[in-house]
Amino acid sequence: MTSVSIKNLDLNFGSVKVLKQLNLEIDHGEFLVLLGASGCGKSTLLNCIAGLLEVSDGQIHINDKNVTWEEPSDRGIGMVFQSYALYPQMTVKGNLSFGLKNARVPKDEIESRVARAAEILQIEPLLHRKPAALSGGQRQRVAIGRALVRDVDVFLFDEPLSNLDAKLRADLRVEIKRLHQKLHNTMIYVTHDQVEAMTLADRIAIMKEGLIQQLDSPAEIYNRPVNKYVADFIGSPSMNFLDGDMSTKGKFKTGGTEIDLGNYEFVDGPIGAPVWFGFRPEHVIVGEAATSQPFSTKVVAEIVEPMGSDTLVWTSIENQPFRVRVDGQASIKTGDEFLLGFDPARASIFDKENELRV
Amino acid sequence: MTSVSIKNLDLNFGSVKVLKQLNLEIDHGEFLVLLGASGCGKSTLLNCIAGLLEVSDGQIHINDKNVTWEEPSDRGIGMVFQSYALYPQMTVKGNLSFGLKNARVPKDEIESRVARAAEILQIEPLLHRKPAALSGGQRQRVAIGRALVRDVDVFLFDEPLSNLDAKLRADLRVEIKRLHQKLHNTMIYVTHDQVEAMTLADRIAIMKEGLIQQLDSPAEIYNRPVNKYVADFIGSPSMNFLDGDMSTKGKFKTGGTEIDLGNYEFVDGPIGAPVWFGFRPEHVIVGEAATSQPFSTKVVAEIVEPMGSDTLVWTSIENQPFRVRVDGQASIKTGDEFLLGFDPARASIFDKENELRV
Amino acid sequence: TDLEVTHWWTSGGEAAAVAEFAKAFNATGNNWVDGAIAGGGGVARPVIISRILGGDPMGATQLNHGRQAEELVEAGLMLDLTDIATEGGWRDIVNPTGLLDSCTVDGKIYCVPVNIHSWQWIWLSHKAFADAGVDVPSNWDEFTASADALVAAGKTPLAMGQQSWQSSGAFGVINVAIGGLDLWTKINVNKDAEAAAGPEMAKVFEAYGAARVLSEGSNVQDWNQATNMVITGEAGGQIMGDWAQGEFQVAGQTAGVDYTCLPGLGVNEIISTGGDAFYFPKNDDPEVTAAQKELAKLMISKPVQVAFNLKKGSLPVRGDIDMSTANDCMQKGLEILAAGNIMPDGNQVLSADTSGQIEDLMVEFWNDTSMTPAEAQAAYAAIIAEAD
Amino acid sequence: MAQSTRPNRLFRNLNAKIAALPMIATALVVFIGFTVWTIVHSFTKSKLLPKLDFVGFAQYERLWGTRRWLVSIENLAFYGISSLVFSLTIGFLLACLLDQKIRFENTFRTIILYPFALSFIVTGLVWQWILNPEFGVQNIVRSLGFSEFVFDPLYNADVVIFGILIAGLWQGTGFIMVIMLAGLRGIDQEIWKASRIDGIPSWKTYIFVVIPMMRPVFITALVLIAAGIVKVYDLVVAQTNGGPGNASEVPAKYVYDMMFKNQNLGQGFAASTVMLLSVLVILIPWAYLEFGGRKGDK
Amino acid sequence: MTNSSSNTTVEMTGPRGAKPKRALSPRNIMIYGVLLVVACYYLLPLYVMIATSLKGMPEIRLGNIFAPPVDITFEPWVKAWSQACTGLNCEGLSRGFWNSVRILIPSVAISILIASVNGYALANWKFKGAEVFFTILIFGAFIPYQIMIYPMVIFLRELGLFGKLGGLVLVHTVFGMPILTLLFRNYFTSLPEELFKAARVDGAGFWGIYFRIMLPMSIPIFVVAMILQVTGIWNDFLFGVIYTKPDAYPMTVQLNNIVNSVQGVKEYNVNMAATLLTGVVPLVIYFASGKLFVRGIAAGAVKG
Ligand SMILES: Nc1ncnc2c1ncn2[C@@H]1O[C@H](COP(=O)(O)OP(=O)(O)OP(=O)(O)O)[C@@H](O)[C@H]1O
Ligand SMILES: Nc1ncnc2c1ncn2[C@@H]1O[C@H](COP(=O)(O)OP(=O)(O)OP(=O)(O)O)[C@@H](O)[C@H]1O
Ligand SMILES: [Mg+2]
Ligand SMILES: [Mg+2]
Repeated sequence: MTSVSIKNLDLNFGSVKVLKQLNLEIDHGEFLVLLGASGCGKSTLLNCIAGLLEVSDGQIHINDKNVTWEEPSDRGIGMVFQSYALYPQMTVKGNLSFGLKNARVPKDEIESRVARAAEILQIEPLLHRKPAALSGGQRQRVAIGRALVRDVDVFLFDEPLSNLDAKLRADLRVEIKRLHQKLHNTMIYVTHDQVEAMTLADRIAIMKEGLIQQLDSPAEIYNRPVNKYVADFIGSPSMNFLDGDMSTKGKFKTGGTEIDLGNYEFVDGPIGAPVWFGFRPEHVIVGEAATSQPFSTKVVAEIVEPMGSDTLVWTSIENQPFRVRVDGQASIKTGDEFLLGFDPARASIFDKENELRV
Repeated sequence: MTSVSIKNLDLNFGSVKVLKQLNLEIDHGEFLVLLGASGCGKSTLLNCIAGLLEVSDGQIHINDKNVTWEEPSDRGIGMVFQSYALYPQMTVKGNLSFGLKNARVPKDEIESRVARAAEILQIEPLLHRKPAALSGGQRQRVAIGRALVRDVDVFLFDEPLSNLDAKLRADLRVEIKRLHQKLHNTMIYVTHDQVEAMTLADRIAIMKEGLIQQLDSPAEIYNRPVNKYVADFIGSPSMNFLDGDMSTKGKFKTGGTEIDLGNYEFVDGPIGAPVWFGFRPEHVIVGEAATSQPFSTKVVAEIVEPMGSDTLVWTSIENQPFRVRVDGQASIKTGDEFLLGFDPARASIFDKENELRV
Repeated sequence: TDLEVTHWWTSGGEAAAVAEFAKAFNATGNNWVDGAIAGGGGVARPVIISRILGGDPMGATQLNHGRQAEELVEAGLMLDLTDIATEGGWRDIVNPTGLLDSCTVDGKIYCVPVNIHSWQWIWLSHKAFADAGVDVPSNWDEFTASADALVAAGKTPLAMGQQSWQSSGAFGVINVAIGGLDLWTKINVNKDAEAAAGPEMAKVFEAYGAARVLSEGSNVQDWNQATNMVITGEAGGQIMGDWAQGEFQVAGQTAGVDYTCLPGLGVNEIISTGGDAFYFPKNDDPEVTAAQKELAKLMISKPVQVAFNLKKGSLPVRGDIDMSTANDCMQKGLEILAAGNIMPDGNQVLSADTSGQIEDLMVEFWNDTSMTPAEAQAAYAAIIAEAD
Repeated sequence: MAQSTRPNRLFRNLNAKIAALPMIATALVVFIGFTVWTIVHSFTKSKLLPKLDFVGFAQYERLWGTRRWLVSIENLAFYGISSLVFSLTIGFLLACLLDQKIRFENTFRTIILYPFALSFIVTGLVWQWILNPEFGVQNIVRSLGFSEFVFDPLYNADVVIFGILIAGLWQGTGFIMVIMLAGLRGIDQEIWKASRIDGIPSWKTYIFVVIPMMRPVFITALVLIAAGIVKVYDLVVAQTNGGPGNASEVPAKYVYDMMFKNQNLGQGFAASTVMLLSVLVILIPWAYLEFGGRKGDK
Repeated sequence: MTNSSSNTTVEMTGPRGAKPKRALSPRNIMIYGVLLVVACYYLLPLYVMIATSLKGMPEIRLGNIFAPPVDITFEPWVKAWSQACTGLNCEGLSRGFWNSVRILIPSVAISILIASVNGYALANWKFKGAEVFFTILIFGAFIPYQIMIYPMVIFLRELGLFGKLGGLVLVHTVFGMPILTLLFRNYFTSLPEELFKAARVDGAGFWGIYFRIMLPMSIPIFVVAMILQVTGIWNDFLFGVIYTKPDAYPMTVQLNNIVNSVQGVKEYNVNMAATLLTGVVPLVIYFASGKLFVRGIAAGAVKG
């Protein structure tokens, strides 16, 4: 039994096709994050699920009920917006209870639900303030509360944290995670912040131009991206790509360098074609320890970017830029020559033609 | 000989004091980053240096010349803005040469300077386009070029990258670094992105409410923050703080836990007062290796946030939240009990009263 | 020389009359630049005055003679015409002499009276009365008596435009006709508020109130539209000054055949000697001044007086000319004038301010049927008490 | 330390100051100077020409003892309040209608806005014509068989002000509607989404959420209407010229007539000073709300 | 396998795609119904003007004003344009039209130029006291003109501009200044301040920035200001009648003269033709610029 199921969804704005035959199944209690570049259709998809946009074709089922033509308020969903969208002239309590009053929920019931939500979100002291008198984080909590009081099964979040500063974002992220652990309802969460996606999601759907590129657990997406787009999109600093080919079976060759792909897990076995060899900067090992890796080479540090906890070293392999993340305490300086090594098993290799993982 | 020197600078907007008796000396060829929370006065300081704001009191010297009352164009500075601030109706070339034309530089001279800047920034093919037809990164480069052609000694950057997406930001950051290495002129760079600050700066000035909190090299600021504000501000995830006291000389005590501060480098020797014990999540060591650390203890993972390259584990010591950054491949799961350890020498301890480093 | 002349004579008959001035002036080799301002004196006067004050005066301008220009003269903004007046012997030819007095300030003459207009007329439509099957009345009482028949025939007994000066003018006419000249003089010249509040005046207000009832259904704005109602037989009659004559003439109607005019409402045959006068604002240009004087002389000259007044329907300002071509009504007027049954015009005795206040009161009374004659009288007396 | 001297304050931004001279002159000479001049002369008994022989508050006493002035004030109050209420409601309702993602929005908006391009003179004339009982609406309805039908607002002292109101609204609501529409478009779309998810019918959203959010827009509209109302003159002149009787007189016309027709400048100045006071009564609270309330916000 | 489930076939029963909509839903009927009624109300006067102006007087006297013209005649138009009389002048509106044009062009140009420079100085070169003057100016926008008519007469006399074109231009510039300055100030304030700063760093001065940077970026607001001024000045009656003389009367004054110069009966058809002729310039401007104006108003008038 699925919580939300989207079948062959099409959405056009006039002649612009924003979503194209999109299918998606979300389980009960799952935390799904929609991740993708700006304009790829994340908000559009969310609005379709909420019923705020009329789909062009396809169906949407929530709790196994076809809700394609239902009103948003009848779909059993709650939604939290990027701009909070609180009703500015009402107190926090008014904001929380407005929808319930409108649905003619009895008064005591409203009171108790608001009280419960306020408790969960720890906004009891704020109930009689107006939104203007709240901080960003508090507003965000009220916005969540508004979804909470409606006792819905599915929560939709559209970049709920992107208006907040970094520190608050990190705190609220953890709160949302806690909330999910407490409530166990389905959450669909749109963001373009990778850290949010990685830390919150049970599964991540990476979207590009209205299509889902990969739908998988964060670890899988990080470790085994299905195509170059996903590989490049996920991870910061982003993955290094070396341009070369695999004409020699089981070996990657770029310029004069050859990397043995002995223990690389091919999807369908090795192919003999030009490929991208992708490797994450943080999986590279430097210094003496590098020698023990299946592959190692000597390089020159071109730029060293100390970032406190880590240091990013820009170097190059066969004249192709290659970044390496090393410990913040490492003592590599610009111009230094040093040894780097890695295990090709942790690489991601993509066919140069269709950019799919091989 | 200093490049820019600011003496007892005051700046008020009406009754609001934004900068308060600020002093700052910047050496020739130095790359200084101003870092601080939003609204702390970074842009204001930059505008004062540029002459775009009239100072309320104090002096500004550039190249040992008192320029406090000079026009912006006579100060020998170039400025790059967050929104690029390109003249939309002029071509790239027009943008680059506008300032020179105003200064009545001869035509050939303009041509050659524009050509040189365009070459350095690799925007030759764009010279006849208008800004609207450029991508964000290209616009940023033109904005830098506008400062470049003016052949000035001091470059001022006001959050030049914050309108760009993460990937482009990383690329341009490196380019700015390269540019500085090539030109060797003084750069004052405002940002509130820590990574930018850490990677670019020779020295960082951390500002708070119009005052400079600490002015030091990135490593120093990261490792030896002078007060709790700086410690908390720098580093992501931010530093853990344990609330306790040092009534027993040389020992930090919180709840039932005691940490021996044997090799901690005190500023003025240990004090016997309530303190904050600060420790960076990324300096904590977990698993077997923890036992070899001067301090170790057993904790339970409360929340695990996998972020791909790393994983952040939320736990607590004596009921105070404590975050630990571990490797992305680490297998700690929510609820797991695990061993953590660290070297108190890498801690930062702050007096609870004045929040200064002890 | 170009001479711009402002005036507010824009209706058919008026424009034809002005054309006579222009023709005569152009014939002297000068050029009459017409500056007509539509909408009546109320609209035109502010424009005229602000131009004189603004230092960009016209060459000559119409103003009702009387007190309207007093202050302008006192401020030295008007050309002194005494020399040509003496030369032309105006004092001897102008009849009645009161007209020239109105142009005189401190013994100097500042304006040329061009015509005499009298308010004291009622114009009756033969067609309307024929339609109603009653005889054309010969005085105010008969007129009111025949009102019912007119109403029954779907006519409006008394046509009245909505502009305040019309109702106020009608009041003056009824005042003299019902209350007599003595009462009028007491109130308007001597500003006797007691008389204004007295029982004799109450009768006048009663009559005025009765006239109000007769005008129900008259929904026009301008006086000449009201006149037109009489011309077409839609209305029985109209109380209006002799300038209405021009409209009948333009419409090709003949006095005594198509319409009848009764001076003094047929009760008290007297006419007021108000009228129009031309003033000549001071000017630096001697050529212009010469032209101004030329025009002044021209305006009072015999042929121009005849031509102008015949078109305008007004009486000439000099008694020494032959007006035998004038029609019935005008002849009546000339006779009364010759007999000396004259009175000054309201504009000559009341300040613009007081006239304005009376106009406001009268037009309000006329349109607000809830205001009783007694109330109106009380307000009237209050204005007279304050008058200067 | 080389201390360069601080330049004279007056000459800093000299160009800007020179460029602002027309504004400074206008503000000082016209808006302050003229107003003060007028107020001073309102205490004199100036007739045709301004003279400085003071009579204290005599002009004001007469003013408030004059029926025509009282009627003018009454008319202005009635016209003002009605046109405020109707402009705001009609403007808002029309804006809401146009906000419903309808087809031909541009056409409808243009139709509603175009009268704003016409002068009050034109507006007054055309409505005078339409409301003319002999040819206009009354005639039409009568010719349909209702021979007793009466609709002659311009000739009935009791309702003439409605006749003017109809014309005034016709001319001005379009503009208010455009402002309202801009205000509606300025409302965060997510508010609408939130209320749809809460299941709130749109009329309720308009009343409880949108209108309170549009407060600044309403205030702007209110001030614009109010400023226009105080100045209303041309419309009355063209449509009724104050008639029938004095039934549709307005203060601006009183001022004008007093100054030029009655040649009693002092009286006119006193009346205009009262008008100015009434404007201030409207403006100062607005200025306070608009600027005083949230200082430094902009 | 780009799309993780593109090749799954899904069974689909029940509602799918967009919810079917009836074009004639009660809601639509109501909305469009109301709008049509409203549109009729707003269009009616225009229709009446046009219809009446095309009728002959007999037809007007007999028919009703809403009836379409049977015998279309352009006589009234011709008359209104070139024959209608005021006093001895029988040139119709044509003279007023050219006067209006002559008044319009310098007034619009000068008032906009001055107001835009003011707005620019206020927005970008804040100096001490500027706000005070600006506040006075804005208050001035609400002062009834009547208060200022008389002193203005004296003022113009002292300047020697009374009755001259220059005087009228001055009057329009002065009285248009508050609202235009506000408009420009708001617009210039909304432009990124950094552009201005960049230009200063580049060494451009007050006028340099105005002409080289601001002006080219402000075409939209100039258009809006122009529309406002053209219609405002074109429609002006009060200043036109007081501060000019008959041979320089603008069209509105001429219109008033024609309409009020009743000769016998009111010639409604001529009046309507004259009215339309007078309204045609602003109307054309509105219809042509429609959206732009609305957008400009939104930018200038509605903030927050
Ligand atoms: N109302 C609309 N009319 C036309 N096109 C639209 C509309 N709304 C969105 N689009 C287009 O649809 C595409 C997807 O928009 P959407 O808002 O879903 O992107 P997103 O992934 O949420 O981006 P972001 O991360 O910036 O919020 C975009 O290209 C956008 O331009
Ligand atoms: N023109 C102004 N008038 C009044 N206060 C101002 C003005 N400009 C800035 N401030 C105030 O001065 C303080 C410092 O502003 P500043 O722009 O320098 O901050 P900042 O450090 O650059 O912030 P950010 O990171 O958001 O750019 C803020 O509190 C701001 O509100
Ligand atoms: Mg989005
Ligand atoms: Mg800033």
